[in-house]
Amino acid sequence: MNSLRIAIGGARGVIGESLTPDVIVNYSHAFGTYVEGGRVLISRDTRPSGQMVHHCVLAGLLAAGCEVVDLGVCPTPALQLAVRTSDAVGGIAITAGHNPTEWNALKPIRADGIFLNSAQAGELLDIYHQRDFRKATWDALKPYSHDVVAGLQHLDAIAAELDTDLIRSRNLLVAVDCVNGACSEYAPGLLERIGCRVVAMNTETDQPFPHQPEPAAENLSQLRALVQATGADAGFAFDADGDRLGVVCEDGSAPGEEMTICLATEMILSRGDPGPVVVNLCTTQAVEDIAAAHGDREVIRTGIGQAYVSEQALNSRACVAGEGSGGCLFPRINYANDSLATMGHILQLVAGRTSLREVVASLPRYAMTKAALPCRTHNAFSALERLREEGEPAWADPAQTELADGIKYRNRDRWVYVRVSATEPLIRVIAEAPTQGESEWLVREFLSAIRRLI
Amino acid sequence: MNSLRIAIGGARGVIGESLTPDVIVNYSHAFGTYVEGGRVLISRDTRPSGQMVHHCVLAGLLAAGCEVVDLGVCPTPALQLAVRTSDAVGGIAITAGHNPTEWNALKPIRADGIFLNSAQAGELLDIYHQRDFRKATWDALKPYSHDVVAGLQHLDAIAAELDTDLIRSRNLLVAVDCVNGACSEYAPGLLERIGCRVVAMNTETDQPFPHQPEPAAENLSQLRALVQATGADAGFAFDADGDRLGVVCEDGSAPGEEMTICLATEMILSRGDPGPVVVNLCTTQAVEDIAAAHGDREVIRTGIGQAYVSEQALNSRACVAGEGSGGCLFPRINYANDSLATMGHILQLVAGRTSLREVVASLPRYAMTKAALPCRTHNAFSALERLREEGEPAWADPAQTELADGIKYRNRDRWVYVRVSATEPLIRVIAEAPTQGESEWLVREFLSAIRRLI
Amino acid sequence: MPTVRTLKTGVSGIRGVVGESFTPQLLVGFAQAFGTYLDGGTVVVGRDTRPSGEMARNALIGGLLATGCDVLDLGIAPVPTIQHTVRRVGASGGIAITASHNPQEWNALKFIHRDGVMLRPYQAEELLAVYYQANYTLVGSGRLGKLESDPGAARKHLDEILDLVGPDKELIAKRRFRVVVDCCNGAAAGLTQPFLRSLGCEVIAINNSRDRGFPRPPEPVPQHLGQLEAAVREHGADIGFAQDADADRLAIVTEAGVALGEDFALVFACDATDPSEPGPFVTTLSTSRMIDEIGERQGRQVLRTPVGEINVVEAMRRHNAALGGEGSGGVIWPRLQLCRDSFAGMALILRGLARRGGTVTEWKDSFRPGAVVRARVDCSAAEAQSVMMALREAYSGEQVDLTEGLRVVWPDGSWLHVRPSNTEAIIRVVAEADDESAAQALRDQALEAIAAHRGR
Amino acid sequence: MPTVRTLKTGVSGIRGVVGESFTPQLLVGFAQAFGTYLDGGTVVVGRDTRPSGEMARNALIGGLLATGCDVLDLGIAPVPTIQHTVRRVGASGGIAITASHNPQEWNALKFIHRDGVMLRPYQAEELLAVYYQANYTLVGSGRLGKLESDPGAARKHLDEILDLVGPDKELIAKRRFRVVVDCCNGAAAGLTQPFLRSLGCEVIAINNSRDRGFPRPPEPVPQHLGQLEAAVREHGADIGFAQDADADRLAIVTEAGVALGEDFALVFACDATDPSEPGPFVTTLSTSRMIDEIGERQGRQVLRTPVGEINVVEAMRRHNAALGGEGSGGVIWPRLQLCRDSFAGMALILRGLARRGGTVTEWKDSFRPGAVVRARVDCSAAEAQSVMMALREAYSGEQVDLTEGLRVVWPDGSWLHVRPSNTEAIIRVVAEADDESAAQALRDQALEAIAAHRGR
Repeated sequence: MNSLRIAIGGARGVIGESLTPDVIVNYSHAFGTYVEGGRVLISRDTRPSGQMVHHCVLAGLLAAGCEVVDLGVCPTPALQLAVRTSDAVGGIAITAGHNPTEWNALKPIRADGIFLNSAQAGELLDIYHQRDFRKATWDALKPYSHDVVAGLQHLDAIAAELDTDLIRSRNLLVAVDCVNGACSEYAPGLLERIGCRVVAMNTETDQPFPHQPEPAAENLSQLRALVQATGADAGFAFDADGDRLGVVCEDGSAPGEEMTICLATEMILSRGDPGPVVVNLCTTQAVEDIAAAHGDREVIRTGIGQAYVSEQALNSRACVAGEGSGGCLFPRINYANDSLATMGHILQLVAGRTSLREVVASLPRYAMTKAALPCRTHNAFSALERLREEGEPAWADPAQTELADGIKYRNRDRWVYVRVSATEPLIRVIAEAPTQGESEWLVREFLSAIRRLI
Repeated sequence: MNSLRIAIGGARGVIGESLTPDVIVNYSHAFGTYVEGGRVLISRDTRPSGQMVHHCVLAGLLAAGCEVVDLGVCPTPALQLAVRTSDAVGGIAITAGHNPTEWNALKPIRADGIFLNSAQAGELLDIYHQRDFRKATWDALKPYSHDVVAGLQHLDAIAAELDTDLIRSRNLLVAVDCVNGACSEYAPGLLERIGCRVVAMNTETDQPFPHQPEPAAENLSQLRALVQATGADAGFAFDADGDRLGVVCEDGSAPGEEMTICLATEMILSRGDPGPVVVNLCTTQAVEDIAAAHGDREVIRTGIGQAYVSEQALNSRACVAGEGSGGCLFPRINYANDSLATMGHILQLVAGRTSLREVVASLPRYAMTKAALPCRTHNAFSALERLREEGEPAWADPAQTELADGIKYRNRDRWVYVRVSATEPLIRVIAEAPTQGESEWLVREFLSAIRRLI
Repeated sequence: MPTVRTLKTGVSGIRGVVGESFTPQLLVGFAQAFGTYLDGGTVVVGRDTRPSGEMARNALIGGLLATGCDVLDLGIAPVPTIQHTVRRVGASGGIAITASHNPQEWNALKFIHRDGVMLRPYQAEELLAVYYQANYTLVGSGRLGKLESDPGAARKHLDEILDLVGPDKELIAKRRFRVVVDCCNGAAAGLTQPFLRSLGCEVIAINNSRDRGFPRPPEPVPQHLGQLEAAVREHGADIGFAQDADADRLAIVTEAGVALGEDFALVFACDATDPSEPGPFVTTLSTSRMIDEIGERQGRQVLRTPVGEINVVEAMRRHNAALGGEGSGGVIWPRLQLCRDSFAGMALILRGLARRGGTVTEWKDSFRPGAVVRARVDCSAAEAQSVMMALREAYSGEQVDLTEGLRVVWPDGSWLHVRPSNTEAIIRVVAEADDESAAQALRDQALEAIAAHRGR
Repeated sequence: MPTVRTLKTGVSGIRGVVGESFTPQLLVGFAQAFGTYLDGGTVVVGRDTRPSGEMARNALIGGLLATGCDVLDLGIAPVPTIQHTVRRVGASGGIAITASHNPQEWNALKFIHRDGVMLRPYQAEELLAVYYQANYTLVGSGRLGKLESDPGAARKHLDEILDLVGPDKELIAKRRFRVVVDCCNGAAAGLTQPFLRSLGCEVIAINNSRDRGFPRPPEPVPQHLGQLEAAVREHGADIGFAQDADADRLAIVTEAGVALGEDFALVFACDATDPSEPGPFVTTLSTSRMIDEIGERQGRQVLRTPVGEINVVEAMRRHNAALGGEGSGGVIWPRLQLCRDSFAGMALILRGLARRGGTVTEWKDSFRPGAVVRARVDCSAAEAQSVMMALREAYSGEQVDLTEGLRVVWPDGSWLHVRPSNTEAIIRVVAEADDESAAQALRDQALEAIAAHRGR
């Protein structure tokens, strides 16, 4: 049972081991209870357990008296958009995102298309643990139907926000690696719609993931080879459910996940959209540099978790938002991390400049180092509290210290961030500095401080 | 979780592993729901987990609106007698009987003091699995109290049925091994009350079991040594909760568990009590020989499980009943396997004869062989069905074949019995014949037949 | 208030009230238990038209796939189709989601063995043991079962019936029967009309929708068939057929628009049995003596078993029966399959009617006159034991059969059967005699004996 | 209907309705989570006099023992006694089973850290994470926790208060105060009377039983204290004290039989603070300005925190406060312990009364005249945000404090505090001014501003 993670972000586990039919039925029955019946949209990514999970979710939702609309295999941001723009009371995305194929998860979505925040998730979990479920009588059961156009409507919404004439004028050749995931049909579809030529790999949704479905640099070798082989102007890698995006330049180089939000920010600020930029606490500080270069635009930092970024973007009327892991959201389209929208915006940016590599080269870059220390969850928070009590290190500017979610110390061109993983028994330490040596030193220092305190 | 056994006989598991506080609370809450509130008596044996389990049971019963009376550490037959003779609607015995110390279990008892039969246990298990529990509101919660005399009342009831003058006249010296279990106080107490001298070992209820708490021959070495060292007239070994009894003769010999029911039967039939003898399907056929010797008295065979024996004893107004494992019940006292009552009756038998060894020698004895074959429960029943379809072996008398619970073939002086274990993934094969070689041959034959059919 | 008491788990399947005890937790649990029990292979799943069927279907599919079983989903399908499909595709087993003749708020699961027969009691015990233990086999994501559907399953089932009727199809078609069928908006909706047309009948179908809910209580007993009676008269039909929600049971309305007693579906089917099909008839202790009349006429033995489809089926298998079934409208034609099948029943009865000529009323009147009456008495299982003991004493002077409860047969051929129900806390009383009042007298005498014993 | 919505789990503990959401499953889950979180050691458990306490106590003991924690069971005990015992015995933590001032049908758990203080929010988050994950540490049967009881725990707690009062006991005893105490049949029943006798008082105790149920709503606000007012008049007492169900809160009735406003327990306790005890006063933004008056007189700083015991406690610790507490009757005397303690409050107030002489009414009249009024407005958390934004604009011309919600102070010393509740979907409004009508005017102005914003 140790692989089961029942927490704020949903219920996640390994199929055949911890994410059992019982857990899935109970969790979705709890969600149906939480939304008090009403219409719920569901979708799934392409992993082989999707169908099994899907049927268990249906059973739980229907039993609670929900009307269920099934979007089938479709990107999570398309589901979130459909929930947001319909009268649905919520949604469940069946996807373990970038996790390996043996995992799956249920991610609960509220009526405005955003993931549940921690207070809402707490209510849902209370219902789940109390097992006090809404049970519709036979004559109150609702039907179940399919929606096969939500994915296309999502593409429409993206295309409507882009300058397709500009993009089309460049006749760009774009390589995509869809990892046989939920974007396999939609990524080529969007590219054609906005006037790009496409070379696509790994678009068989009934085949296994050809590599880990996380668009991190180390998983991009196939795409990099494809870009080089085809002479593509850009390459994009998707994760299994379409929230994160990885980027490859025309020379086959992969600038890393943190570059995705930098490119998105550069695009939106260049266009002059009003409102602040919202990123989480561990996203690269290059975002602040880009915002400064565009006339001291405001950057708001939030806690870790898509729900926090989305909610902050909504409340502060942000122009763009995202995370260093490759997920970006564009409030004019959606309040979800959206790899398809991100690809579209990056292509528009490239279309207005010389080339992707040149845009990347024009943006500031820092060295980031990440580490994780195993620590039982129930000790981890206390360790952080003791770390807080020790106060700022000498190099940090106390005025920039952030203690709301984890601990972040910062000064000018460097920062370190320590937090408890929400899903695994780990304390994570992340640092960024001008050089690799400096960021590694920061991580080492904090790892040893924490080891003392555990 | 594999050590959890939720089945007809109750909920049994290893502490720290499968018999968790959640399981215990749910099971007892289900029982409180099953009896629809009302007064419930509980007791426990001496294993170290008893207290933890006890509190969880209390929580579940109280939440269901039951009034709970706690008998504390006390023999299970004393609990059963108290339930039977009071207005309680049921009871829960917290004991894993003869299982090792790391196990514990909840054994549900119905209003007449007998364990639930399979239909009743099925209803209880449905409630447990559905988790649809009775929840008393704050003003409907009932109090919780203690009953410290139930164990003594049980001794009174036993003593009242015995010819204590006869026993006292022999001034017997009796050795007992209470395995630090629930009879530690009561076995010496009963012996004093009926006029025996006592030498007792392992009577510290706060100490661990000094050996496996099953009164089988292989666990009696301490007692045998004590009998020989003290020159006792008889030795008796108890299990943890006082339902089974092992016997040691004055020469230190242990005639085995099957002898206990033979001695009890000999005693009751000698006294001339009316009614049949009830034993289960795998108890020694010596019982039939003894019944025949007392004027062709009737012997009724039941399925395996104390509930079946008890219920049949009740319905057929038996004079004595029991199982080959050392548990005997005396309907004039109680419908529970009762080691203390058994000891009393055996001592009365000895008092009226020369010595225990001589009585044992006068009774018929057969050679029994037991074996178990690992087999997943859900395949085991089907294997038995195929075995049934193969029909009787040549040596068996078709008129004596029993197919109701398992398969039993018999003829004259030998039988073989095959059944699926109710609690473990095993098929059990038991045979009895005049010689060890013959009974072993029977077991071997059937083991190989089953292996073919699995 | 705990609602679990509306849950009935037992050897004949599980049954509960939707919104109370028929929960997705229960269903997904039993699906995993069944998948664990079968240890892989394909499981055929179908349901009747109850609204809760969709929820149950999803729970079962999810649970079965998780254990590594493949699922062949028939959607809405008659129970005999599901049973037929299990054998046809060589499945490991099947699950029918139907509470049969129970009201809408109930639903139930019936588990089918790989031989197409409902689980025998010992198999059901195995399944319950796995469920209670709740330690299921769950496979990794690479070995999960696959889901397929089979929209043609009912067609293949009905085609096999047509094949078995064979050349007699012509005989039936020649009569150009006009038939009204009441599908109760159940699983047979949309299937019975084309099936009977294939037999050359002119068919008027009422209550022939899958999504309108039951128009009448689904049990096809005479008092529920007023609409069908009227339609038969209105259309001047030769016969009316009524099916229940899952299409295993069948009832008959005469050309005069009169619903016949429950026993007649089986009686007619027996009477229509081809002499070329050897073997005895098998039915229950509670079924009409007309079966004996037919047996005598055809020179066949009649075997009687305790009530319950599985008991009839097992005896039919053991004795290679020609035909069998229950008086409640369940016709079992072993050349097709060993289960109650209203479609097989219709085919046999139409064949019989074609062969003998005349009307249904004339056919009915060809039997010795008689009447069957029934009653039920609330009584706990424990008390029922002592009631039955007392009754055995009360009737000890008569010719009694103690196979199940007590059956008494008098020299004039009238009989009485008293038995405790296996599933409810009631005692059932059935009596048959030459006329209604004589049958009522036998029944009332038994009821008085019961009341007298309980009054003490 | 799902009843789980009566369950409140959050950083201030868990609370639910008995028979609905306050289930043994919930309790045994949190007990295991707390035991897992603490990772061994002793846990002190006590409860108030609610009937559901016994069920909860057993669930907690069972769950804690299973995780290997030893349990020190205090049975029925005041919350401050439980907190005191945690520190005294060096326990890893404690759990108080009490819904404090909530009605009988509610009950709740309050989790206590090893330092005797309720879990801070980040600690409560840790505990919730363990509970939600439900992957508890369970030990084998040889390592299960041990259960002990400590019937003398309250005595040791109260003795320490008497020790701290020290020589002033003589001073108090000289006055031979006649005191009526209303224990609300709560956890203080049977304890307050001997405690006050040790201080030389003549004590009349009412509602002094542990098993009769609450005779009045347990919140000690003036409208609930009619019985105590009458008893004070009847017995000609010098003062009346009212406690709540778990004895953390205190209210006062004057010798004239008049219940004073909720703030007076803290006001008197501050006024009675010994000059030898250094440090500021700490209280909430919603507490009376009389604290500032005393601070000025004694030359002490007054620090104000957001509402909530834990906020006050944390500020007291950080600033080494002399005394602190909440206007709702919670007096925290840090020389004893950092928690609300009605016994400490009584001791301090009696010492103050003894030192200054005169009557309680005279003491009360020694403060600048004023009145506090309160109101609550139903409002969802989301809407509350925009309401607060609008109010900030509405009062932008005044001297405002935005620490929690909005606090406005006018030059004449009158003030207004508006804040969204942390636990309920309401906005709370408190105002204080020189007289009742002036305070009501401030309050009503705020209510109108809220209504005007929402009306748009």
